[in-house]
Amino acid sequence: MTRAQRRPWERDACMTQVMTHEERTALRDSVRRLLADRCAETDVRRVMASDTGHDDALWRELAGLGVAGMLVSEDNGGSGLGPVELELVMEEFGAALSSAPMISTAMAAMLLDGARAQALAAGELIVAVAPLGVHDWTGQSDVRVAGGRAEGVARFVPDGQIADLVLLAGDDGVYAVARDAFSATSLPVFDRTRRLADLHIDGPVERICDGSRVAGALAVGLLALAGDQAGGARRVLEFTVDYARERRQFGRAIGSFQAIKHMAADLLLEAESATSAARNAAEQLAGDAADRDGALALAAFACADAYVRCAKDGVQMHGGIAFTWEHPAHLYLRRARSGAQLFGDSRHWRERFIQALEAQS
Amino acid sequence: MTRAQRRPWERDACMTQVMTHEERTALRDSVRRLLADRCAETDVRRVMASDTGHDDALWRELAGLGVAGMLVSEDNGGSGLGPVELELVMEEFGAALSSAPMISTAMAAMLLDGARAQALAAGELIVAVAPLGVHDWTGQSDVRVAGGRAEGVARFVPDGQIADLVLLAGDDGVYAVARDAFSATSLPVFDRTRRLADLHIDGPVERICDGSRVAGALAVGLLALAGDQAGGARRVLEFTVDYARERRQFGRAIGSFQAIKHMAADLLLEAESATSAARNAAEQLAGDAADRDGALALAAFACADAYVRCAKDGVQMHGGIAFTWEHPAHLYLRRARSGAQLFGDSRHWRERFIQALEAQS
Amino acid sequence: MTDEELKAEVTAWLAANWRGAPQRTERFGPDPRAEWLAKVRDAGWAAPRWPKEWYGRGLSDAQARIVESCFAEAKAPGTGQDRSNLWANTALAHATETFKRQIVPQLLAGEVGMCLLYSEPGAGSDLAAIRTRADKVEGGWRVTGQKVWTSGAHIADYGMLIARTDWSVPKHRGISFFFMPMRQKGVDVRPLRQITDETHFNEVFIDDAFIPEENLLGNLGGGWGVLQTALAYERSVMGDAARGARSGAKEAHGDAALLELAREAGKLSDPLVRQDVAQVIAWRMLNSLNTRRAKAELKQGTSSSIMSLGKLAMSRILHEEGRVRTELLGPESLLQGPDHPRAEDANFLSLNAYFTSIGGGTDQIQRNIIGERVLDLPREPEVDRDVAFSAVVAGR
Amino acid sequence: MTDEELKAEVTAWLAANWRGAPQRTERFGPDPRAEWLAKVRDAGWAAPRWPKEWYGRGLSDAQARIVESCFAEAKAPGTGQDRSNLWANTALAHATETFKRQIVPQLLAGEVGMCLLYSEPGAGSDLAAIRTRADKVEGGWRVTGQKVWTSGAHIADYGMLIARTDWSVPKHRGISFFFMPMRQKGVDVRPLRQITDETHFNEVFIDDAFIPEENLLGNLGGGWGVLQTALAYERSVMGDAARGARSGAKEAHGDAALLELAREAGKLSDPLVRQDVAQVIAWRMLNSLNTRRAKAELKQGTSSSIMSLGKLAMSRILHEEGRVRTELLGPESLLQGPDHPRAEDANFLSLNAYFTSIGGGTDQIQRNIIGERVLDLPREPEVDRDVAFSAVVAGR
Repeated sequence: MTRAQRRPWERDACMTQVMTHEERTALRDSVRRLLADRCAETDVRRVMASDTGHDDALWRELAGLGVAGMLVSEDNGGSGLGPVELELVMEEFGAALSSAPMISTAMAAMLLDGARAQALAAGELIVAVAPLGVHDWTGQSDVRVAGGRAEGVARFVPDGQIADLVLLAGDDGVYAVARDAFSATSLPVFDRTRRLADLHIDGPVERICDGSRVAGALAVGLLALAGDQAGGARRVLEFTVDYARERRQFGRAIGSFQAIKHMAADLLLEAESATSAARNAAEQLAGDAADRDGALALAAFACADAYVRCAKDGVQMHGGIAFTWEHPAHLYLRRARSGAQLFGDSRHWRERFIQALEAQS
Repeated sequence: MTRAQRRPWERDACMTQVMTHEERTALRDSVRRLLADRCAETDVRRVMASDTGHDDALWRELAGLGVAGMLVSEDNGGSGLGPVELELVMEEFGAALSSAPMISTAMAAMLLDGARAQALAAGELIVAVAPLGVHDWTGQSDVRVAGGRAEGVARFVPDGQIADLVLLAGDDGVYAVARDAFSATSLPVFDRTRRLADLHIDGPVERICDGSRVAGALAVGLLALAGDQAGGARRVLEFTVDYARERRQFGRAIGSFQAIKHMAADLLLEAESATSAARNAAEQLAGDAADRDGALALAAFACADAYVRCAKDGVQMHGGIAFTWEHPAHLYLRRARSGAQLFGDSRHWRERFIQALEAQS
Repeated sequence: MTDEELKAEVTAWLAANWRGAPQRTERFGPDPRAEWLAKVRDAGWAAPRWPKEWYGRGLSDAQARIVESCFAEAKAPGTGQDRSNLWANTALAHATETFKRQIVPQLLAGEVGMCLLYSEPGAGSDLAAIRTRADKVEGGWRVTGQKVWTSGAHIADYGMLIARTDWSVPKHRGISFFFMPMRQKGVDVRPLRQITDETHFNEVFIDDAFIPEENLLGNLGGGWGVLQTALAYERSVMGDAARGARSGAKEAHGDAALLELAREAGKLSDPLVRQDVAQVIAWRMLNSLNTRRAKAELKQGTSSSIMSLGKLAMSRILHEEGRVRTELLGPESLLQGPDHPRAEDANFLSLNAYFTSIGGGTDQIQRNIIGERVLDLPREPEVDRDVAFSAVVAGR
Repeated sequence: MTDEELKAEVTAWLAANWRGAPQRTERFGPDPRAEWLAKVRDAGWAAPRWPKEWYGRGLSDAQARIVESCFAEAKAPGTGQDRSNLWANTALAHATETFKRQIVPQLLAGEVGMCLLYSEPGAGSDLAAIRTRADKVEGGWRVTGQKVWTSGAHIADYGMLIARTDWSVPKHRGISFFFMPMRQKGVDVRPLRQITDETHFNEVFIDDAFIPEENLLGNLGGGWGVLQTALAYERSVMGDAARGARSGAKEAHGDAALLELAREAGKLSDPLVRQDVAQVIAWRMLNSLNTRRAKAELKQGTSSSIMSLGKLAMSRILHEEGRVRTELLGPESLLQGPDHPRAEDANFLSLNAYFTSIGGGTDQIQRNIIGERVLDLPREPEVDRDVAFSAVVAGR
């Protein structure tokens, strides 16, 4: 996004007033309570087993808390919040393995206005975003837009299988594709908490804004993912440490053995660093800071790597019990692995990070 | 070296007869005893502090055991042995931090014949080898040979500071440079047990053989270095484990703590793998096997990496005592670090290794 | 009998009898080749090193190897069970006379399915902490408890069981070893779903099951010792059975496969990929070289510390290969299932690597063992070493 | 007094008195600025939070910070020692009245050199296992033992010493804390050469040295507690003083430096180098972000577990940066000395990284602390916890 381009949370007058620490904590707590109640492990497994991978009733309730419309301006029925609040909420989503279409929704909020933004904020309209051209992180999408029509396949689109509307986001503009102009092939994904679809597009499209907004939408998507990863990393470490405190072998809690204790200490460094990176990226994005690109890139790979390591070592620290399907550790490992590919892998983001450093030096 | 080119240990009739296991063990033991006696830590430090970094008396004695002439044919007054014996002896040199010019001598043995080979085997002639052109691992040498003269600088040449003769080893031929045609600048090296010199060459040279022998000489140099590293890695692990058995903190030997015990177990895997790699490379080289290049490349990076890791973690496992100059741990770390650069770093050799795999598949 | 005479006899016997047999596809459960195996047993070829009394021929190891090579040449199965049959070896060494007479011939002919009832939910790394109890009753024992990580329990006739028969002594000393009949009320076998979505293992719930008197192996309370010999057999039999990929050639994760995948993915010219692929392949090769050297050193009579490193090495190789395969596939690795075999392989490998890094002793336990038994580092203080197991349990 | 009045007074005092002073170049030893510092002390600015009785002015923290900012503006040293002077704080808190009267003014004026006599060859990670003994004699104590890793011992007048005064109780309970006079027969200071070839530290051999009665701090046998407060002061004063390179700007190992080295070495276009450089810089940034977040959370009153991670993080950063710098330089890294500053930096950093990963508690000890104090994992069984130290020594 160009520096001049103002984001929703800046456009709105009241948005210059940032939420207080207490308000943010209250928002986080209300999301946490709802997820504890409605997105417990059994719910996660139920949604994993479902066709759509989506819990619409819960999504409507989250919308009721203002979460779906978080980045939508209050004029359009949203909560008019910003990246800092988004990141905080995503930590909760990640910790709970929520499959709510929050990343897609946050990205869409950066691209939609008017009635569609309103429906988005109400949780009534599910919108998937397919980045094209230079933004296509999959390297495998081939949608061509010309003469008011689009044709081709957009690959690995999050929440594509439940989308009512698809936004094709390219450098030359953003195009809306209505439900009758695409068909979605739900992909057999390794991480069943994060559904992806190939979208076969063939039909008329509507140009809704120019391409200058796309980078901002992608930045928000990346930030949301980073928050999810930081939250997931901390949660998997938390229940692993809990287990290490309780589980006894050789007459002692296994957490009293240095092999386990030291792994836990190393993972704490990873999980806390990821959290710092994600929150810093949110602040930089909110503040439109000069090193925003670097901060986002840093969050992208630091959070992905930290989550994978915490989830991996978490399984190892549990031992046999975590090798069973019924134990939740592998759900986090699957989610960590899927997040580490989504929107580009860590190597890609390390490269982008050093590019940002070079640009500054 | 081309496949057809026979090495000394093949050229000689008696060489088809490989040393027995017992003979090899006896050779190793005699070298080990001599080094224990004459290359103890105090000797190492004395030689480190000396100008030349060379213990000529000890070198003559090693020559007396047949070590200097190991790869020189019996016709030329050598012991007519092969890579397997060289590697075994180098493990002892590495373990003892010997600064004897054995790598240079082994390389030179692959290039010299006649009276010079005889003097080499007797320990009377110290020969340094400077690889040029495609073989120049430093990327910084610029010696030009033309019209029976050579001019330029050969950089980072092992044992150059004590050399009586320098061999310029390029693809187009090997040239001998006599003492009056070069001057050596002894380099201020980080690892004082392995001296290097820049050789400023300006004078007549003598062509002694064509370039086809050079690869063989380099292979032998690489193998010798790998043996040195494997021996060093095992030795540093050995005295670290000894210390961990004796040193008590918190009322227990520190080796009873998993933090130390598990590091030691991991290092054992590294050190033993390095030993397997070096010995395998020796066998492949002796047997002129098809995957000789791959085996050498594997030994090059496996031994370098293992040694660095064992020496590094060895310091950590000792704690404060190894942060002192008077403790030998850092001497091994310095040696490990210098070996990891000599003849190309691990990244270079991993690349060569995968090239060898590609050539086979 | 000379070697030549022996060879002639085996060859003639095979020529007269071997007409092929059905393949064995399941590692556990009754053997479909039972008819043939019974014939091999009755002819004395099943366990040629054993005495005649026990279906053998009392042959030396060298001569037994001749028998084995004749069978191998004819591609006929069934011999060499004196080296390879875990169950029969354990029974012969430790079972009561009565039970041995009954079970050994059945085991040699593969007529009974077997399983291992060792690990428990509360006794994994610390196997001696088992709490399955066997209480003495008239004519035998009554058993109650729970076992996990059991392969083939659903098709087994007997399970080799460790259970606690004395709670008043330290943990290693109150354990006994049994052949427990599996087909009885009181033994409930449930499949255990792994993180790879496979079910190779079972949980076994034991509720007041009965074991006859004669099914005790070794002495009462001496089960830990019997277990050690059984585990040693198992290690030497199973070897390194770490599996790689699920689809296609399961053992094909050698050097070529990863290189080939990189080439297929169009990434073999990428310098980072080249380094990663080279390193994984290097570790595999180093592990093979270590194994080869260990065997050579054992032959030369020098003790070898290298043998114990294989499992730890393999653990790193598998985890790292999973990582590199994932990196090679990029977004494709997000998928699974039969339509995406490369992704299936990468994901399966990444998860199944824990089979090696956790199963049969975690990497952490393995490092303890290497540190203590190979490097002779002192053991940790053991808080439950000399304490009656009932007190350890109470202290939880 | 209002803030404005205070500010006016300090400013006026500085205007009247401050004419500059010699720079301090040595961290230890008598302070060349002593004359100025005595003036500051006598004016009551040295420790403005302290009571007037102790050279202070009894100011609130907020007002004391005003004094500090006035001094900072004038670039005048000497104030804020109630926060920064380890020695004076320790003495004020724990010394006897007699000794306090003598030493505190001297410490505030930097008139005496100080050093720390804590670690011993046999007591590193396990500091409470010290064996330096202090035996009661007429009028004081006689001390014998050996201390290591002492900075500035050769120019010190006193050492803060822990020594064992009671061998019949467990290790933590028999230790006492002293200000030991260094300039006496019986105290032999020898430089300790580090692996970096520097000599920042000393070994101190103590043979029947004398400590007067009044130099005991805290209670007899209560030295471990005094030590803990002294260590806490030290941590808050020293902050994270991990040094980077030797030549040139010592603290310049920020983000730009490594990137610049890669560019200088002509390797900034190498994709592997880019990944390595990016990762090291990322770890540095993450560590800064962690510290910033920890401070912010502490202000918000939520407890922060992040603070304790800095040393462990820095250890990895330094070791890894040493590796990457070495890789960037290639053969050049084989060299050292003033003619090869880049190699000198890479090699120094690689070795000096142990200053952080070993010094002040090894990474291993640090992980124990994080595991136990932050993650609340249970402690290991401690074999020497409740044993008289003499018995621990005998049990070696």
